[in-house]
Amino acid sequence: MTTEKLALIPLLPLLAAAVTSFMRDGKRASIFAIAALLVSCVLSLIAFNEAWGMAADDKPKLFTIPWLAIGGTAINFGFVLNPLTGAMAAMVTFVGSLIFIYSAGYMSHDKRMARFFCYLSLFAAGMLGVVLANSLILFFMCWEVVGVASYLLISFWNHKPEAAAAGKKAFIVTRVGDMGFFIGILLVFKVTGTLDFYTEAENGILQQYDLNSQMAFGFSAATVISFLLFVGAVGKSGQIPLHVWLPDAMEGPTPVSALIHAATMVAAGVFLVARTFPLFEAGGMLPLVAWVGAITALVAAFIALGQYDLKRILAYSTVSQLGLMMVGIGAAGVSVGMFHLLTHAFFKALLFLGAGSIILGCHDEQDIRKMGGLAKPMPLTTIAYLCGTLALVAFPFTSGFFSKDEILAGAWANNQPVFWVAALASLLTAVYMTRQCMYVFPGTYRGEHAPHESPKIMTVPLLILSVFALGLGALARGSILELFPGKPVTPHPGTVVAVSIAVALGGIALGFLIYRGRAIGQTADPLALKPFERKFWFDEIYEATVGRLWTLFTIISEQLNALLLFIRDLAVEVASRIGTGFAIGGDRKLIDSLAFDGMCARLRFAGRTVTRPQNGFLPGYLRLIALGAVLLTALVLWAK
Amino acid sequence: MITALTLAPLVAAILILAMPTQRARAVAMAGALVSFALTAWLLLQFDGKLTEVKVSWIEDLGIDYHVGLDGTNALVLLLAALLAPIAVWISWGHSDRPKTYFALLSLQFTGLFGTFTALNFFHWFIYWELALVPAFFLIKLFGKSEDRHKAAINFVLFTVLGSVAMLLGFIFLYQATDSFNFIKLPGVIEEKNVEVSSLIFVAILAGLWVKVPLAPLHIWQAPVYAAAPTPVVILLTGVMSKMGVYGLLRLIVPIFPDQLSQHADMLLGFALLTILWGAFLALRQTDLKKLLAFSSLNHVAYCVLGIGALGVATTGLKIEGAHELARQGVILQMFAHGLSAAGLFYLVGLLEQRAGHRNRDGFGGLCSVTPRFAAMFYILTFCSLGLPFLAGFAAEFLIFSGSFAVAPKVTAMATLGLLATAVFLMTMLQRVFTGPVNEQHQSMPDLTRNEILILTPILILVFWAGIYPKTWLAFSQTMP
Amino acid sequence: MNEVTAFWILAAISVIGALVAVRKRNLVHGVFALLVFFAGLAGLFLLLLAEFIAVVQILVYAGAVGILILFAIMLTDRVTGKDAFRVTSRGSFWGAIIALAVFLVILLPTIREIPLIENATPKDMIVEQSSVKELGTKLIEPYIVTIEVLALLLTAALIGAVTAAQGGRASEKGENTE
Amino acid sequence: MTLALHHYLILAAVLFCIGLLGAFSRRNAVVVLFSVEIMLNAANLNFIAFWRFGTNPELLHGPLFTLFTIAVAAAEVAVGLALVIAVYRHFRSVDLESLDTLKEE
Repeated sequence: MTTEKLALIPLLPLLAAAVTSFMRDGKRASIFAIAALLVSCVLSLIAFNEAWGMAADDKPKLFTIPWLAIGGTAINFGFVLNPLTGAMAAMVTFVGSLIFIYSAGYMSHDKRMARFFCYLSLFAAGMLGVVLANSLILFFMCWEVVGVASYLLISFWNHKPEAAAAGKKAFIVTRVGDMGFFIGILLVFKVTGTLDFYTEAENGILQQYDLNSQMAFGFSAATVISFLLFVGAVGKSGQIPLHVWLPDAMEGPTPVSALIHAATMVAAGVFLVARTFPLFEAGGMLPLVAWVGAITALVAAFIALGQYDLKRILAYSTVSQLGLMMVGIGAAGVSVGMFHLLTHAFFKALLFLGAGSIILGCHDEQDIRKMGGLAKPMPLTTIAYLCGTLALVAFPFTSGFFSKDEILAGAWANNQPVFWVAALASLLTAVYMTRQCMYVFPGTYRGEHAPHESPKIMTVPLLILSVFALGLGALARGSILELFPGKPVTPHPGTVVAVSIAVALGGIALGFLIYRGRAIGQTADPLALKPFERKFWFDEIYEATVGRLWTLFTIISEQLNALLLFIRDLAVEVASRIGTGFAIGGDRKLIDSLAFDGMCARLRFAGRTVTRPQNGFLPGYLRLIALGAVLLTALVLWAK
Repeated sequence: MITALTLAPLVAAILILAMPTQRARAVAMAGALVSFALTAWLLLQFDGKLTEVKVSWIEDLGIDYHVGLDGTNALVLLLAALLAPIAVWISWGHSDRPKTYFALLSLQFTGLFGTFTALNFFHWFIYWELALVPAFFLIKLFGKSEDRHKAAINFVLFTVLGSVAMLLGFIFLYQATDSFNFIKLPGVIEEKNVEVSSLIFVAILAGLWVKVPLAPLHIWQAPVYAAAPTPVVILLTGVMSKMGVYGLLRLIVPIFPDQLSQHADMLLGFALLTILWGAFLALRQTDLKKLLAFSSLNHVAYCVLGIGALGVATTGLKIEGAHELARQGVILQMFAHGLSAAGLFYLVGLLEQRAGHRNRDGFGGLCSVTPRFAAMFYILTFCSLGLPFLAGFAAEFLIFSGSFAVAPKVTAMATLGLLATAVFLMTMLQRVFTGPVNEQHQSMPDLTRNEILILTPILILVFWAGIYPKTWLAFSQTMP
Repeated sequence: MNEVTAFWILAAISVIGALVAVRKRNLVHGVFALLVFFAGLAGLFLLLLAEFIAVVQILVYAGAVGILILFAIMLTDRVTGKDAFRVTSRGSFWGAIIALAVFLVILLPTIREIPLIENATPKDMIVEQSSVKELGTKLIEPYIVTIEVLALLLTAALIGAVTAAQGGRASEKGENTE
Repeated sequence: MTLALHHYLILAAVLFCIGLLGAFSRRNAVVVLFSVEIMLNAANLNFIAFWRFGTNPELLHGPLFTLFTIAVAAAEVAVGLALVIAVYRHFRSVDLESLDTLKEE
């Protein structure tokens, strides 16, 4: 496969987005969008296959498109194919295709379905652009497109004020991170003079090794750059403290949550760290990455314990898992983090789609307290959901188990405190997932309308994903760990394996023990403690600090503006006072009444006098002529 | 050719006064189209070199009639020539004193074209003021709101005060150099080793400062934008606010390089102040036109940021030609902002026309009532907040990359402006287009075919300049 | 009878003639007084040894102009002017004052110059030099163009006069026929 | 007593002012016309007197100018009277006080 064809992978969905934006018929639009994504999926798989053949340190395949050339500086677009991008593209298109198909069923009753697929395709194009970009600027541009598409999709049901607010919040919070990213790009550009990741001449960003010798803001350039890029990653991947948008983003249609807020976009932040790993390594930012990830994992897991909204639990779970990926990259290297990213994409997409199926089956009910006993009416969904749950809680020999195991092993080897935090987060994961399942599946139905199973177009993707959720880890483990940069720890210490299995099983057991035999939904939930339920008051804290500060700024600027207006009015007032002074003292008194008005009156009088002779009376004219002559002569005589 | 395109609207204005009333708009349109066609023709042949026409005029004073087209003005001229017919088109149904209206509009086109093409201060200044006078009358006579008189007076007072300062500055400069020629002045100053006083620089800067406008002389802007009729706002924000930036590029940068580098910090500081101030002002503003006016303030200030960066030395940088990046970014930003702001003001004008008000919080849910309108509005808003693949991003990226290379701290703080822009524009979208549908506007009509046609060229250019800005940057390159 | 006596007599005739011509209510009487004034003036010219001018004065003024004016009076107004309530125009008092002022203004320099011009004596060789022949030669030699122009002017004036006098009639006819 | 120039000049001034008085104070256009003639004649008298008492009598300037004046005066009288007649036809009057259409009402 030539690298030029690589460009087709993101361009096909883009084309679909462009075409579907003019379509009205939802069904046709969906078919078009799905077809486009399937083709690019096939292309991605071919590319992936090719990339699989490369060794980890092979030169990547490049395809560069000059975008701008100004003053001797070239700013290029470009695509790159190496194992990392290949695998990521394959995952995005594959999961994406399944979710597209699922959405065709999920959204079939929405009259704006065509628009939905337009946005989805736009998102896919942007995401694939992010994945394949060989230039930081293209990466960022696509990253922003992804952000817009996410915004549009979250607020897709924009008649709901919550959805609109959530979309705005997502956009703005990620934009905070993006600003860091943007400054990072500017700094990279300043320091290296290029924006390409790799170039044929081997002077791309990731191929320069003297970044540490450069200084910026008093630190080494690599440190500052990687920190700024990490800010972008934190925003996009919902790491603390910028995670607040992700749970709210669940206001969007469920396929959106699955595609964007579980499998792909939120992983883009992790992917960014993975792509620019050499910078992080050079800048010594990996411990920070690991710690941020670990804290995120723990805090989000705690919050997930206290939630009742089916999708919100999954959302916090996603935040938590993203934190674990960061731990993986920060503590154990790219391969480990990416491995978890890939497996997580499958099982979290599965969970979300399952949740979507449940929500649809329960007539748009999202509160787990009003569910229950769904195992019987929705068998396929239940099976798929349980598969996803097992993978998420890292039940031994599911895909989640393998990837999480690697993370824990890496953390154990490099950063033991992080290891214990991550382990605790894993335990909590098992607990909240068990809690959720206990609420949803056994027992009796607590809702009003009888639940029903979803149509095949939705369940088939679920089952396909289930297979991957269970099996992918075992299948891909060896090759992924080998191909991606960064060597995992082998063999795993016994402690790690023991802890890993213990937290998974122990968590499940704990959850089972707590919730078994309880009148679920009627009595208070023992784990939904106030801080968890209220999400550790993050939103409130932001409102009280950043929000206040922001309002303060606006008020200050408004007041300053008012002050300026006041100064202007004052100046005008003073000027007019001075003017009035002059007008009264000088103008009216001196000039008007004495000179101007007086003169005018006199002139008018004289005019009247003078016009009196102009009466058509000819002798009068003659007399005046004579008078004039007399005066002239008198003048002449006098002058002599 | 350049003269013809400048004077075509003037001829149209005279013809309008001579012809029957019902022909007025057609004549105005013809004038604008002729200018546009000539501009397009000129630009097609444009090769980056200075194309000039120079005729001796008042020889004793060294004043020539000197017009020209080069990398600095090609794109703004195109912008003006593009928005002129659009402005006429938008006012096609104008029925209040059409003769006066269209004549003034045409007169203003001449002022704008003249300002962008003149290369001799003498007649440049005439055009500069000519652009102002019709705007004043258009606002005063045809504005909608109550405070249009006050706004118009404010507008004129501020800009005239600035112009007077600039005029004085140029007269002093002339005394030192005996030249009014923009192209030759830098050479003359160097050759004669003229000690240009900072006062001259500040005086000329002041005139441009008001026009841009930069804080704290921006207070005339929002009331004027709010009061002026839509086509006039489009010209004001699309083209007239670019006159100041263009002036900076044409006068300050080449003629006063030393002073610029001396005062670059000051300029950067004020640009930053304006960016943040404008953004934060827009946050609490509920009058949509004023909101967009503050957003304009913020966007045009990015241009000034880039210009300030031109004053900082670039020694020892890895980016080759950081100045060039900033300079071309500034020009592209003028183009991009001209397009997006014109489009947005047009849409807000339509909204006001349909709803009878323009209070941000008085709408809601328009997405489902008027989907096409919403789509257009969203795209232009996205362009305005600098989303990639739309014109705004390409320009802002160039400016930021150029200015970050030389002034990283200020630029980094300026990105806060980008963030604030996102916040207020998103809030605007949220309040106007999403949420439950406001009962009053349940049956608001969507865009008509004609309105879509007006917006189409703007949208195409917004995308074109965002995806493939090379085409447009070719016009802003300077060849020796 | 010496010159001085003749001068005073002629001066008195002229002044009285002029005054009567100007002040007389009856226009015909006025015209006759005017003729007297012209004659007196001719006498003065004679006294100044300008015989030819005196003759022309009699011929043109007393003869032609006087008759012309008589005709004009006949053609226009009542000869006696009795219908007019008053013959003087409005503000004739001011007219008289201004006339007096003009008189003083003219008189003033004359009186001032009197010591200078008192001794200017007329030269006697003037008699032969003011002969008609001499006059004719002087008239033709340097002023031939002026003569021609004057002739043209006279012709034009004649035609103009005829046209003006007739044009009125034509328009009157036009009015009548309508 | 001998006759000097100033006698003639004063006489001419008196005559001129009589003419002026007539022109200023009479209502009848014809009278105004012959007042003008009186003034012209007064001027002629001056010409002749200056010639007679002047320095270069051989140049005959005085009589020549007088001749011209007489000729022009004759033409003027002719035209003037024609105008008087025309005015009379139009206004049915030669009263100058009623001929005030020049006045702007």
